[in-house]
Amino acid sequence: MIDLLAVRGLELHFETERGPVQVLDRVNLSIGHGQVVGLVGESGCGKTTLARAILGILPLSARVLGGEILLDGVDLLRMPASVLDASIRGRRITFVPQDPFGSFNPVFTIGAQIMELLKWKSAGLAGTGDDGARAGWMPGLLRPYPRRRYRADRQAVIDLLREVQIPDPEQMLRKYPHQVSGGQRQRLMIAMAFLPRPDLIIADEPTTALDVTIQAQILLLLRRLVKEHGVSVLFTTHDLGTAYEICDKIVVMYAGQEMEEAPTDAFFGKPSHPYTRKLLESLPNPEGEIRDIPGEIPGLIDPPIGCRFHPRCPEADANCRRARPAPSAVGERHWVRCYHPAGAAQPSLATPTPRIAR
Amino acid sequence: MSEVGLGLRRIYEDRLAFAGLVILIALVVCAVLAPRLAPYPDDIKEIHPKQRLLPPSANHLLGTDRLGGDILSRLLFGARITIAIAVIAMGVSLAIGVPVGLVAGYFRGWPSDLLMRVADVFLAVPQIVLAIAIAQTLGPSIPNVILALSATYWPWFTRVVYAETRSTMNETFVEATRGLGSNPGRLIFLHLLPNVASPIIVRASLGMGFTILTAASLSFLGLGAEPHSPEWGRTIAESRAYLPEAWWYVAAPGIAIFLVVMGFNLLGDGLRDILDPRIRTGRAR
Amino acid sequence: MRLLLFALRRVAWLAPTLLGVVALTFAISHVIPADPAALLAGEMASPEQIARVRAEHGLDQPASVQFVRYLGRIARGDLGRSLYTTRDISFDLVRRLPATLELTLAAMVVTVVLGIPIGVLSALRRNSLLDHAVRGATIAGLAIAAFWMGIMLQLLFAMTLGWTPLGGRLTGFPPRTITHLYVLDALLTGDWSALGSALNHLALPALTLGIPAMATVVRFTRAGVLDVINSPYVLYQRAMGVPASVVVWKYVLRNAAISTITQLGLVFGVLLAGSVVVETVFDWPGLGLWAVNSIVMSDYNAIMAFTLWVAVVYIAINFLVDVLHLLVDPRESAA
Amino acid sequence: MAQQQRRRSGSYALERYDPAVGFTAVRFKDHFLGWGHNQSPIERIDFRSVRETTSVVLGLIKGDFHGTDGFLPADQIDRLRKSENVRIVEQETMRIFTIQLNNQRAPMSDVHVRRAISYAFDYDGFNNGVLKGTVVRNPVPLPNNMWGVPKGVKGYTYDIDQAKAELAKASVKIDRPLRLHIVAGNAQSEQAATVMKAGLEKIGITVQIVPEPWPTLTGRAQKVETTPDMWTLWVSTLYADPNNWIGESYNSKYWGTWKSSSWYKNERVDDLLERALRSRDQAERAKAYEEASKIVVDDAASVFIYNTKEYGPFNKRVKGVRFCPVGSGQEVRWMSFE
Repeated sequence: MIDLLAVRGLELHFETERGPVQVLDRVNLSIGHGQVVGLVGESGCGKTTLARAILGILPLSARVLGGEILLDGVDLLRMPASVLDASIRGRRITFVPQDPFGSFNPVFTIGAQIMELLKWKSAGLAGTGDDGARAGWMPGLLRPYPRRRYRADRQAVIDLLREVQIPDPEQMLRKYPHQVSGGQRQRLMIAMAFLPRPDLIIADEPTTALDVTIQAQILLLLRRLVKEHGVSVLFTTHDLGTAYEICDKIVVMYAGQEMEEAPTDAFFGKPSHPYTRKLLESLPNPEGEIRDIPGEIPGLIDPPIGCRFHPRCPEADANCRRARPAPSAVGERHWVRCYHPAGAAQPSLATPTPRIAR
Repeated sequence: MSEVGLGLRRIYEDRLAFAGLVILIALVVCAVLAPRLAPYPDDIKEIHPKQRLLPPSANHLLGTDRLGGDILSRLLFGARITIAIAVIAMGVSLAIGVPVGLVAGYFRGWPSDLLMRVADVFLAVPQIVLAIAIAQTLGPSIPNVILALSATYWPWFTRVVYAETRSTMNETFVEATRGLGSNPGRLIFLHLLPNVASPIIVRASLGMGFTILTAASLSFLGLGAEPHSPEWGRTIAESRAYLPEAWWYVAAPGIAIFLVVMGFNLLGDGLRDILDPRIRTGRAR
Repeated sequence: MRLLLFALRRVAWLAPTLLGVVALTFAISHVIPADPAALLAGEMASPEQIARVRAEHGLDQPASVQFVRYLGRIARGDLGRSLYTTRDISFDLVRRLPATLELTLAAMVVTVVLGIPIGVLSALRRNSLLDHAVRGATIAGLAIAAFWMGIMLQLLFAMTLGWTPLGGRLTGFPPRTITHLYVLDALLTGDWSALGSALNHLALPALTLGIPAMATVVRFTRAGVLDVINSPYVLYQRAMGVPASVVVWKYVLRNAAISTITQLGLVFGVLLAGSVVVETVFDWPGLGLWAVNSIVMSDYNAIMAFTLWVAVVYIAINFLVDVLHLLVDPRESAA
Repeated sequence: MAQQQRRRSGSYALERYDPAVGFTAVRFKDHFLGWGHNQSPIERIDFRSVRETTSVVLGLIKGDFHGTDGFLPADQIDRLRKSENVRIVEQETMRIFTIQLNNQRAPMSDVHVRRAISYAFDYDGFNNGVLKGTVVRNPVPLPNNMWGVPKGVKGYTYDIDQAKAELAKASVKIDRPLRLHIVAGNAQSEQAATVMKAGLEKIGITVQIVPEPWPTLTGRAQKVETTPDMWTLWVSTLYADPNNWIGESYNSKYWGTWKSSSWYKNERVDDLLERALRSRDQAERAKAYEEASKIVVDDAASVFIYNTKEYGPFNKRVKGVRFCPVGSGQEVRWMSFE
């Protein structure tokens, strides 16, 4: 069966006065049905941009130079915005933002905002050819919210809020965002992501803005919901530990190139790309010593030719400096883009210590 | 000085700001060279009753006024008055406003609060109204207008400097220098002043334009220049009785004011974007 | 209740400023001039007369005593007598107030009704031709001398086209007065000819007064809207595919409105100051014109009263804006 | 300023008044003179006080106003002449314009200085240039069209050389700028002052122009020490007798009134004016005034500039306009619409 989502050779630049910033370099990515994919990498490696590209909410300066983003084999990049709004965004693909503080509009109650969303996106609309977005400009605003559906949706909301362990949902709906803690807000955000019953949820560093104890709860919650609702998730994070806890598959990105793609166990078990290995070494290990990756992330205005990691790579040779290696299989569903993969299985390095039982 | 060079370069890159700068340079040139540039330099005093209210022509590019004076010549001399007013008024406001702001920002406690409250009081009255009151009490004349404008504009500087100083004070290096036990004066002049410089420059540039408008208004209301002075606002006031026929009489000085104020505003906005990215302007995006 | 507390706190904060303003006008009228008595008595006065005036107004007392008296008078709403008309100043003030009120309100309407939509549009279509045009216009609008623009408008619409009168508030006598705002009165009494005349007279002055203020409003609205557009919650709405129309008209505007409201106080200040000049240009029988005539007649008491009045109104308006802000922005209530 | 209120309305009764607007008067049916003379008298008059002259003129041209008072700037009268709605009734009145000199204060105390000043004013430029001949040169302390005006007195002309010559003869030094006070906001006195200033600076006398409200000026004139060096003054008709002008202005017994603000003192003139005032014999009075006038002019007591022409701009439909020199206005009793 084909993947739910497949990104093929996506090349994307940001226009700036100082020239184009080459944020994504022919990136591949695939997400299977019901699969939770972790997109891992240091900040600025392009994972957030990739996530946004899938949602089609790139900044004005972004230029897509090539590649495709296929949802069930249909290229989203060639879909008119109105159709995306009507039938993809908030319907089949939903979003959990990085910043639960800023992502609520401060001047409306939470209830108002959730209901506004459901007015356009509630599961009740699924199948019915109805879509608010295509109905022009002002009409969209004046469009009524059918009473019947409203009541149904409101009930659904309250149920789901219970499900995400929000005490006294009715009360919560009457509150303003600033009256709610960060953890609560993120729970709400997650709830809003599930309400339209999407196929794919894009969670862009959903936990980084929260403090550690909350993070654990949110992750737990997220994982449970994912299992129950059987949705696919693209989960971007710079924290391997987090990825380890909830992902079925992990993709590592570096400087706008994906380096390695592997099932979580294989990823931690036998990391094959030098960068991945460095990354894992940099994790706090039982001996408690921290090894840093020598060198620094290249600027993306004139990135290194070939494999962008080569300036920092101990294995690097002429090939690496000439052309980017093609993906090569090093195991079951385990791909790596490197001329010198550490193919031979070797004792696993530090696996992050789980904060929640897997 | 390379920093100045850099600043100029940035101004040059910002087209609007550059336009502003050009206008202002032109203004200064006009003012300084007025006696040479003016086709009829004597028309500041001279009157020609027989050739009054002549429309623009080759002899009088901007026509003549109610006493036969060549309007172009008089505008050029008017530029001197305008510059004098703006520069002196701003200078005095700076001289008062900046030290007060620095002191109020540096020292904590009730004296500082008091100073700022005084500034607030001045800001509670629209400048032109307060200026009218003061100028009228002192008696109408250009020096008094300058005095009134200075007396009403300094709080703006105090405000800016105060805010900047306070924020700078919280930055570590000030703490450090303090730790080294350097005396307040040194600290203020070596560390604070350089930091508050750019907002002051911006404020001053915008203030110039604003002051010129206010000064012109005062003259228009009969508080500034004496009769037959080539001051621009005054000229507009005199021209009204001869409308609509003598349209050039009112148009010329108005456009002059517009251009100059425009120049200062453009430059000010540009400087704001260049020197102080923290302040967002409409133009910035 | 919370609102009330907030209001009280604000008043407590404003009281000293008010006091300060009174002190300021006192300083101008009693301390700056070499001999205030001579000013009051007028140029023609004989030494005896001046002496009498000095005694009457207690100008021979130490400044502190004078100030206390001055304060008392003002508290009692006694602004003194006009040196020119010898009428009670507060009487003139009240009689002239409605005209200025009508003009200022009209200008406010112009400012807001035009300024905000333009600002929003220019922000939504940023870097479009429209946006550049608008930005140019706002910079220009802030650089034009109001009195000159007024005269130019007269030149075009009144003298050349003859569409509007040159000045004044009305031809003929006002409609039966209820509010003393002619437009309103005319509406209430259904006096259509008066209404037409009033509006016709109001058009140019309101425009002249409104345009510079409009420039300010456009700028702030534009900046505000841009802030909102680039905010994470709008990003979120887009990510969730909420129709653009809804995002713009419901979310963006509501939020931008808040930043605009905070500017209204500032705008009102601009309008108040402007009314002095504009009323002179359009011969509008309001407080501004009254103040200017007082200048021509060097009527110090009147000018001081005017200054004081403007300051008080200005402060009051800013206070109201704060309260309004509290009402529209839920975040305030947290603070 | 168009002060329609100035018109007498004894034969009309005030109906409504609002300082900001003006007033309305209705015909007073039982006026003691009756209305037999006027078949279709004007029943109702709206007087509007309009500050901006330009508005008045525009109103007349558009036909909103049917008349206004006579004192309009020359250029406005030109505009009215062009309009088909308006007819301008023109006649020389008895309102003379002078620049008063404080004869008691140096340097104006020196007759040569006063003459120099009188030579330094561009009469032709002002009367026929600035005022476009809407006034007539009036070289004597009496309106040209009053009796008692000496025959063939040319007075002073604009002549810088003469002025310099006179100044050379002066015994006092002029070591300070002379203060020329004018009526604040009055365009004509501003321009007159400017003309005077321009002339005087040609002969090396600097002038400072000081605008002041009218009441302040008249107040100043009450004492010699507060009276300005020079100031612009119109003397109009309170009563149609030479004493209204030359008498009250140059007979030192009137010192302290603003008309006599030149503080002129000349025994001979005092004597002549007294006699003229007491005498019943018209011929003798005339002779006295003529001689006094000659002396005053010779002493250059003031700078005598012009006598006003009256311009009553009226809507063409208004008939029967007549002037009344006293208080210079038009008598509405005679008017009617055609």
